[in-house]
Amino acid sequence: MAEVLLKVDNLKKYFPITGGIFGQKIGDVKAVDDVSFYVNKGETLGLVGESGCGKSTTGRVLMRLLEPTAGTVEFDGKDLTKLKAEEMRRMRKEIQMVFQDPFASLNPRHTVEKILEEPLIVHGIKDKDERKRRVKEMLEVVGLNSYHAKRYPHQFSGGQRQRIGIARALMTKPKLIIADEPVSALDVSIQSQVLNLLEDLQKEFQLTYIFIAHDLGVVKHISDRVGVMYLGRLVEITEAEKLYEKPLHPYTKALLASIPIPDPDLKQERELLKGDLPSPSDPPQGCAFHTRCSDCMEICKVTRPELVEVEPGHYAACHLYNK
Amino acid sequence: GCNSSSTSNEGEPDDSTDDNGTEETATGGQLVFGRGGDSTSLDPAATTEGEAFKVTVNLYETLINFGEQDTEIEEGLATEWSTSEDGLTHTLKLREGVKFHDGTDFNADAVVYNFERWKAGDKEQFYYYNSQFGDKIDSVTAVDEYTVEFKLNTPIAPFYKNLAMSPFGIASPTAIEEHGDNFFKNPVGTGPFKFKEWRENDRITIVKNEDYWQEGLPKLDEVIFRVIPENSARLNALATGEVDLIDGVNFSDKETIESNPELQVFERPSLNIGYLGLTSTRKPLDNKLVRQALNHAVNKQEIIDAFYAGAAEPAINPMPPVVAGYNPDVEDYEYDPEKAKELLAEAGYPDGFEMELWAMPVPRPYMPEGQKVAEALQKMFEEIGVKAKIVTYEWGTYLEKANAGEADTFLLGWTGDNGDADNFLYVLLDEDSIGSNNYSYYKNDEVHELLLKAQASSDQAERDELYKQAQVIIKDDAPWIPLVHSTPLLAGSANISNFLAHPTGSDLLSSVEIKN
Amino acid sequence: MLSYTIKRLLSLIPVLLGLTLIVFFMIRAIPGNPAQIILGQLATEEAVAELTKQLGLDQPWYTQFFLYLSDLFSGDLGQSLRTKSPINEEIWPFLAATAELALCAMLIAIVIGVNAGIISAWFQNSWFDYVAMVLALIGVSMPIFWLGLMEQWIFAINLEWLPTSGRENVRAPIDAVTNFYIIDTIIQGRFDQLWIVIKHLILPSAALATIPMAIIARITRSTMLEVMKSDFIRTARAKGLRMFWVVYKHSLKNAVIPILTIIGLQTGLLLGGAILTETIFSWPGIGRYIYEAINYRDYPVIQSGILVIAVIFVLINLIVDLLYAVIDPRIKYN
Amino acid sequence: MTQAPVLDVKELRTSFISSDGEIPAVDNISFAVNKGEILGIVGESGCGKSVTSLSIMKLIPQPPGKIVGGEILLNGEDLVPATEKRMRQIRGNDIAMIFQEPMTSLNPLFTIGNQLVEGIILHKKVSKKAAFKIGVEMLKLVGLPRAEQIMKEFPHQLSGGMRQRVMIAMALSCDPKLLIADEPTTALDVTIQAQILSLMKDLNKKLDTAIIMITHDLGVVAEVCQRVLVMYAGKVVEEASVSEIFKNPKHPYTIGLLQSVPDVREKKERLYSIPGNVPKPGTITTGCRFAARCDKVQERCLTEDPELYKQGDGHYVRCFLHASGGEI
Amino acid sequence: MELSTNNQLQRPLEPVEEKAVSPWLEAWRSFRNNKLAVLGTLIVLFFILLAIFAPLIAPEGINEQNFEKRLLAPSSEHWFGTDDFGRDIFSRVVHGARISLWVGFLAVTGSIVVGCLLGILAGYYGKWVDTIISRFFDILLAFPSILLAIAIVAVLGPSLKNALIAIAIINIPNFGRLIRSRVLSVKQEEYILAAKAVGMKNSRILFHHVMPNSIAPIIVQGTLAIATAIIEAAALGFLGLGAEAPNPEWGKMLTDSRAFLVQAPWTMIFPGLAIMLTVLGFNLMGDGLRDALDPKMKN
Ligand SMILES: Nc1ncnc2c1ncn2[C@@H]1O[C@H](COP(=O)(O)OP(=O)(O)OP(=O)(O)O)[C@@H](O)[C@H]1O
Ligand SMILES: Nc1ncnc2c1ncn2[C@@H]1O[C@H](COP(=O)(O)OP(=O)(O)OP(=O)(O)O)[C@@H](O)[C@H]1O
Ligand SMILES: [Mg+2]
Ligand SMILES: [Mg+2]
Repeated sequence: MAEVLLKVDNLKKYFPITGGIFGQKIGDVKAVDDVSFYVNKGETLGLVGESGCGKSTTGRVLMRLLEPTAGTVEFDGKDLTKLKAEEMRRMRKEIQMVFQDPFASLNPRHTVEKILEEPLIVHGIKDKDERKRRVKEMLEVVGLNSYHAKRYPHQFSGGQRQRIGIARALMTKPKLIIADEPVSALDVSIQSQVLNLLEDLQKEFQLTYIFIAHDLGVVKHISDRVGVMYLGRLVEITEAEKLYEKPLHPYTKALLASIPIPDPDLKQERELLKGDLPSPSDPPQGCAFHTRCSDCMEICKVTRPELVEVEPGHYAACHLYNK
Repeated sequence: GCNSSSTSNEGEPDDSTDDNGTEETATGGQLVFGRGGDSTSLDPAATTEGEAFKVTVNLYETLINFGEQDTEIEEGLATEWSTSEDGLTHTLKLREGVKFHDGTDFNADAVVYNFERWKAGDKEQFYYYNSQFGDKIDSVTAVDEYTVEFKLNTPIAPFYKNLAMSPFGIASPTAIEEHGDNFFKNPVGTGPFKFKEWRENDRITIVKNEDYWQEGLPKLDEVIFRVIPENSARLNALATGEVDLIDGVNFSDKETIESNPELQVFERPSLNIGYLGLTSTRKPLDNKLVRQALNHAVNKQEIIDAFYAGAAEPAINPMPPVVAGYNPDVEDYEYDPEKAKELLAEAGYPDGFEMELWAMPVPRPYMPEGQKVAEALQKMFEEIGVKAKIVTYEWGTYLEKANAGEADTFLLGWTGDNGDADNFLYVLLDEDSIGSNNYSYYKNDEVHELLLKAQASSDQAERDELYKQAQVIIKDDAPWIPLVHSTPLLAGSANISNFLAHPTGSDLLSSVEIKN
Repeated sequence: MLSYTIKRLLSLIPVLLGLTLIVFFMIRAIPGNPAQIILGQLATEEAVAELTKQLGLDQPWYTQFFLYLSDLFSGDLGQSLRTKSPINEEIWPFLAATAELALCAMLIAIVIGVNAGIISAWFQNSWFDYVAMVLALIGVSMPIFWLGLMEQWIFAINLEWLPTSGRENVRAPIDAVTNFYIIDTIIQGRFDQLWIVIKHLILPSAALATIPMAIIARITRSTMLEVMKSDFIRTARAKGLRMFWVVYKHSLKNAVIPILTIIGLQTGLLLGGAILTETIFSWPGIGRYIYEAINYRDYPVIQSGILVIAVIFVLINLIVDLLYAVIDPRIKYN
Repeated sequence: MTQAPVLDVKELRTSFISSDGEIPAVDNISFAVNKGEILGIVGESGCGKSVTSLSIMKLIPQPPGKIVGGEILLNGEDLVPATEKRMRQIRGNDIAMIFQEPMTSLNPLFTIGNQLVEGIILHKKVSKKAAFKIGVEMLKLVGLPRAEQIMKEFPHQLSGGMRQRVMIAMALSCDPKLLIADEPTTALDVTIQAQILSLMKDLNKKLDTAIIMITHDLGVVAEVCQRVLVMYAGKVVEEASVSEIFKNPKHPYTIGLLQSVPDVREKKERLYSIPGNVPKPGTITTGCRFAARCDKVQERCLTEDPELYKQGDGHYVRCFLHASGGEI
Repeated sequence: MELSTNNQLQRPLEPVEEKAVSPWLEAWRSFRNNKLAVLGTLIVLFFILLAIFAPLIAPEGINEQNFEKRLLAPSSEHWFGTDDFGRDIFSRVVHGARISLWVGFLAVTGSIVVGCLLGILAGYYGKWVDTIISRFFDILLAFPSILLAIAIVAVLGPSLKNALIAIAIINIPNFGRLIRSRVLSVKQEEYILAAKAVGMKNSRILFHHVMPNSIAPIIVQGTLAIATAIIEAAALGFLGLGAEAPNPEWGKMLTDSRAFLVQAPWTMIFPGLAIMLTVLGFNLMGDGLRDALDPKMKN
């Protein structure tokens, strides 16, 4: 078996809801609620789910950009949640992030050179020429030119900016990259450029990815394994092929069925999900999905299903498989 | 605000009484008097403020009156008076048939009541009583219903002049008892006008006293004292007919007013002095030569022309010439910057020095534009190499700090209360007055002796001589630069007649007429 | 909503407390002993000491402060040192005078400012827009004391159309009931006087209105422009609605919150900031009342006067805040 | 399809005037929409899809925008010269529109009912009460539960999908002949998108309303449309029926586009990608606008502007490769 | 349908020679194209030049008293007439520019420094630091500013320096709040998150990301604040609480001449116009800067 790089256990992140006369806490948004998974070295784990289901929060908690409410994140054998602030800061060299919005994630007042140089400065590379050289190298790596270094973010198109964002993440030679919807803001033709780039880089630098997206096609294309989230919980996780061929969880099934297929002949009669995503501040009792599930049973309304290994390497959290 | 407690018998709302009043009398009419500040009290004995007396002089009467436009003594509520040989007993015969506004009788008991009330209070409560009479009055007794006798411990030279001062207006004992602490808002006297309404910082309304003892007076039905703080705004209000009479007219406006046929100017005879005090405890002003040098540096006529429109005369002595005891033989330091520089050099300041020049933040009758006079002085001092920094504080702080001797030089002035020389020289320059009105900390034993002697004497000729001597010494010591005796200006609409501005600043309006 | 109101009210307490404390200290930092000032220049030292004691000025500051606070809680603003009247009673006519002036000014400012802003936004880049915005810029740059003087010069002195100063014709004074003279004359049915009162109001309120009017016009224009770019306006237009309704119904309501904020802020500022206008037009308002009190070291008046204005200011902002919730259903206060 | 089209756009040109001069956002576009038809318009961001639809409604912000040429024939009536008054009669009545962002397309300060009824009263000239009834009907039609209640609610109380349904209800409330849907599902989640798309197809069948469906998702096109317009940099580069486009794309851009979408059905080793970026409008003035990114580029592509060449039944391509009408 | 790559005929995908355009340069370009803003800048420059070269332009100085020439109407000799000291009003107005600009600039600089310090503390540390500082701002803002200034001057004593201090104090909360909100909103930006993710220290984030992105609004607000500070200084001068004589402070010139409104209106018209023009200049410039610099208006 491949070596495990990251192991997440029972991770929780609750955001307090304040209110009342004294601004006291009156509830929680359970953005991430008891999520466990692992990522092998060199693989890509895709995370999909509807908007607001907690994908970004998971990504941020992993890096402790948000402090987890509970749970452990073991990276390379170290529990990140136990690290001191300074240790964690240094550890960030190993884990990097690519953001969704290429417009907001680059400081508009810095040149590309400065943006790319900063991680090096932060992690103690004092030699200026060395830094400059590495910036140039990295620009070439992500398909930009070294003459771009002096320009400012607003002089680039969305796709180019996303390349800069990726370059920044690569500057410190990390082991793990958490990509939070890196292509959702891009046009189709640009999206494929970036996806290809990510794949190339993975090969070149032996990177491990956690790839967050809501486009099932993209996730399938890039991921080795895929986890499906629903209302802060992981409902199913397995290898990409398996998931798309033989989804277990009713939510995954519905999700797959909802994708419009770019083939006019394939106008299948699909089963549509009823209703909307419930609010994460007030998730349904029992199985969070039971309100929209076509296979809902009595038990689903009461007991929350655990994520169990239904088939080898194929985990699902559903009472249908919980026998 | 202050509710009107109309003393009229009808319990009707004010406006209706008001309307009836205007319709009934043929003369009458309403006069709106615009002034710079509000009164703080309408109990004249309990205040020192000029703005208060402007109103109370029309509400109350004093036992003795000043002349129409001077400070000679005349009949008031007392018709006859006599003084004993030793000058220690004064007997006054009171006018009969006078009633207070509340209907009670004016008589000897009322006079005694008032004096006893004042005597019982301390200096803080009844300042003028304590400063003018204080412990010197031994007793006040009613000999009969209309005769009062004053017994003194020591003679008081200006006794009758003092009695004529506005603070000693006789108030109704009944009203005093009735209103207690609030008497100052509910004045009741015997004067030609009755109090009607007081809206703080806005206006005080007084109305004709129908039962006034002088036949045919007052002419007006109603007088409204209206507060318009800004001089120019006040003049504007006069020009547009919103008010009929204003005081505190800028000298610079004199010509404009005179050229307007609808307006007229009234001059208030001068009973004041405006001066630049030179604090003689502060370096280098402790040096007489320096003080004299500064005196030589000032061109008084230029200041008068520029800021008094000529309506003032240069001051030489610390008292106005109209006051008995004025020494006309004292010569002024002539305007001579060269001389001034010489003196400075002699004093050890050939290159001049730096000092503060304090300028009053508020207009006063003797110096309506303190800031500008200061600016002009600053320039004149600069000519002789003295760099003056103009400093100002709000009025309260200004007086307090100047009083504490913190000012190098300061602008200030004084308007006489009773037209007596003592009220200028002793009050302003005697060493006893350091800490009160002697702001320049001037101290000269010789002067002190002369002034005390004059105070104790009841022989006017002797007193005059003593004061003249004092003025010579003071001139040489130069504790001040006496600047001007101003003739404060008032202005009114051309419709006003019989208005006579009084030197003390409190104008009796009973014979004023207005054509509407 | 109720609980939000309560919450907001409670949250005002620290601000008001801090405010009281600052005023309290500042007043005491003003040089000069009030006892001395009250007694005048000639008072003896003992007398000053006596009065100092009487006024409680010899007590430690915290005792003084808590005494003052406890008085405030019982609704007692203290007593003027100068006039010895309770400030509660004394302050009202001044406050009312300023309030009448300020409200009048705000009315002018809002009616003209909001409409000018709307029309400028509606016809962006038209000549109206340019003229209105240049005027608004001049308006915000106007030293109002100068404007007031110029108004006086032109309209009162040269043209003699309007009175130069004051609130009323002192010859026929108004019987103060509410001290809002417009209201007073109306309830007393004296309509000839109403006209006089209005004439007195015109110049000062025009001067006072200038800056808020200009600011409101500018804010209205810019928020309207922003709102009119939004998707729901496109939706409204796609429905075929008349532009008038799109502007005055759909856009204006959405632009109202920033406009309201500015209106609240400006109204509050006018209350205290009217002092210059009050000086020029001899308006017996609260600004002058406090200003004069400063000259007299009338501690209680300064203290309570500033406090009253600040409280009103804070309350206006609270009302504005509560209005947000009325206008915008998204602001759920719970 | 011999019937007269509901909408016939001919050589429409819409430009934006900026400090750099006049930038044609939509450049000589011609197409027609038939009764009951769903026409798809696809293309990358900024290629002029929204400007086309707003031009039809004459809602281009003016200035800086301006329709500089062409005709927009609605049932034969040219809308380009039409007055604002006439346009108001048409908007919401003959042509209705729904937008991409259901979150911001409803006025947050008015109730759903208020906003829904507004248009009905305006165009159908009915009483408030009647309009309210129609409104409720419409909400039921688009599958919203508890319609009466929703009428009284505010937009923020509804989820994105519900709001988009409200928008559809609003658009259809006056029986328009044409509905323009500008990326109606882009902001929605897949599961909700599927609901909305199926709703739109149903309504199209039921009410026979012609729909212009603007999208950048080829899946959506395949799912709902009958005919497709592919736009690139303000121009139509290809027009064909849906099956033609997917089975037999001709323009290199269309081909590239189809290839670069990752497919859920099969995993490609490597995605195809079109090199370079979408040009900023106005930057390319000569030649084919796709030439810079095209791997079949020829000499003349850089200098001459290709026309739309007919390729058989309803299939047009703007590429010199197909100038002769043949296939490669 | 196969796609060949590497075609010789490629048009360059982007112009190589495109220069780096910093946001500042971009802002400057848009500022330059804003006519009103340029006009405002010219006005401000004009007054700055007046202030610098005042002794050359108006060699007569500020205090050449000549009582023979009192209150002369504007003429070729005295362009703006003379005041009641016979001083040339033109010279005084020109020299007055020094005072007004200096007061405006210094007061605003002072409030920026203090305001920024407090605002950064509040925004960056949050929690109780924020609560205390924000409350302090709230309290200061609850005072009507001019009254507060009057009270401060009453405490310190009336002088130009103290007026300047008072104006600086009343402006502190404006800047404090601006910076605090900038810090808070910048803190939310994704690029800050990115900086954190890179492992950046808080102090570095503050100085390299938060501050540079807050400068633009401070410049805008600062320019506009100079405008108000000039008016406030003039107002204090007008109330007699500002500049000492014989300083030709414009507001003081106005009060000094109030008495001559009817007689010699020029004594009031010119100083007033000078205030208005300067303030207008700063306002126009500030507006222009806002349009050019505020990122919200861009994109
Ligand atoms: N800082 C926060 N405070 C409170 N609630 C938050 C915060 N950040 C996220 N949430 C809530 O947590 C939930 C999960 O948010 P998250 O951003 O992780 O979702 P997501 O799956 O990334 O959605 P999207 O696809 O829209 O990016 C949402 O309901 C969101 O409202
Ligand atoms: N108000 C405007 N001012 C200037 N240019 C504009 C304006 N609106 C649109 N444009 C230009 O017109 C071009 C076409 O824009 P349009 O909104 O139609 O694109 P789109 O195809 O709808 O893109 P998207 O998929 O992002 O919605 C854009 O490149 C844009 O630069
Ligand atoms: Mg997310
Ligand atoms: Mg669009």
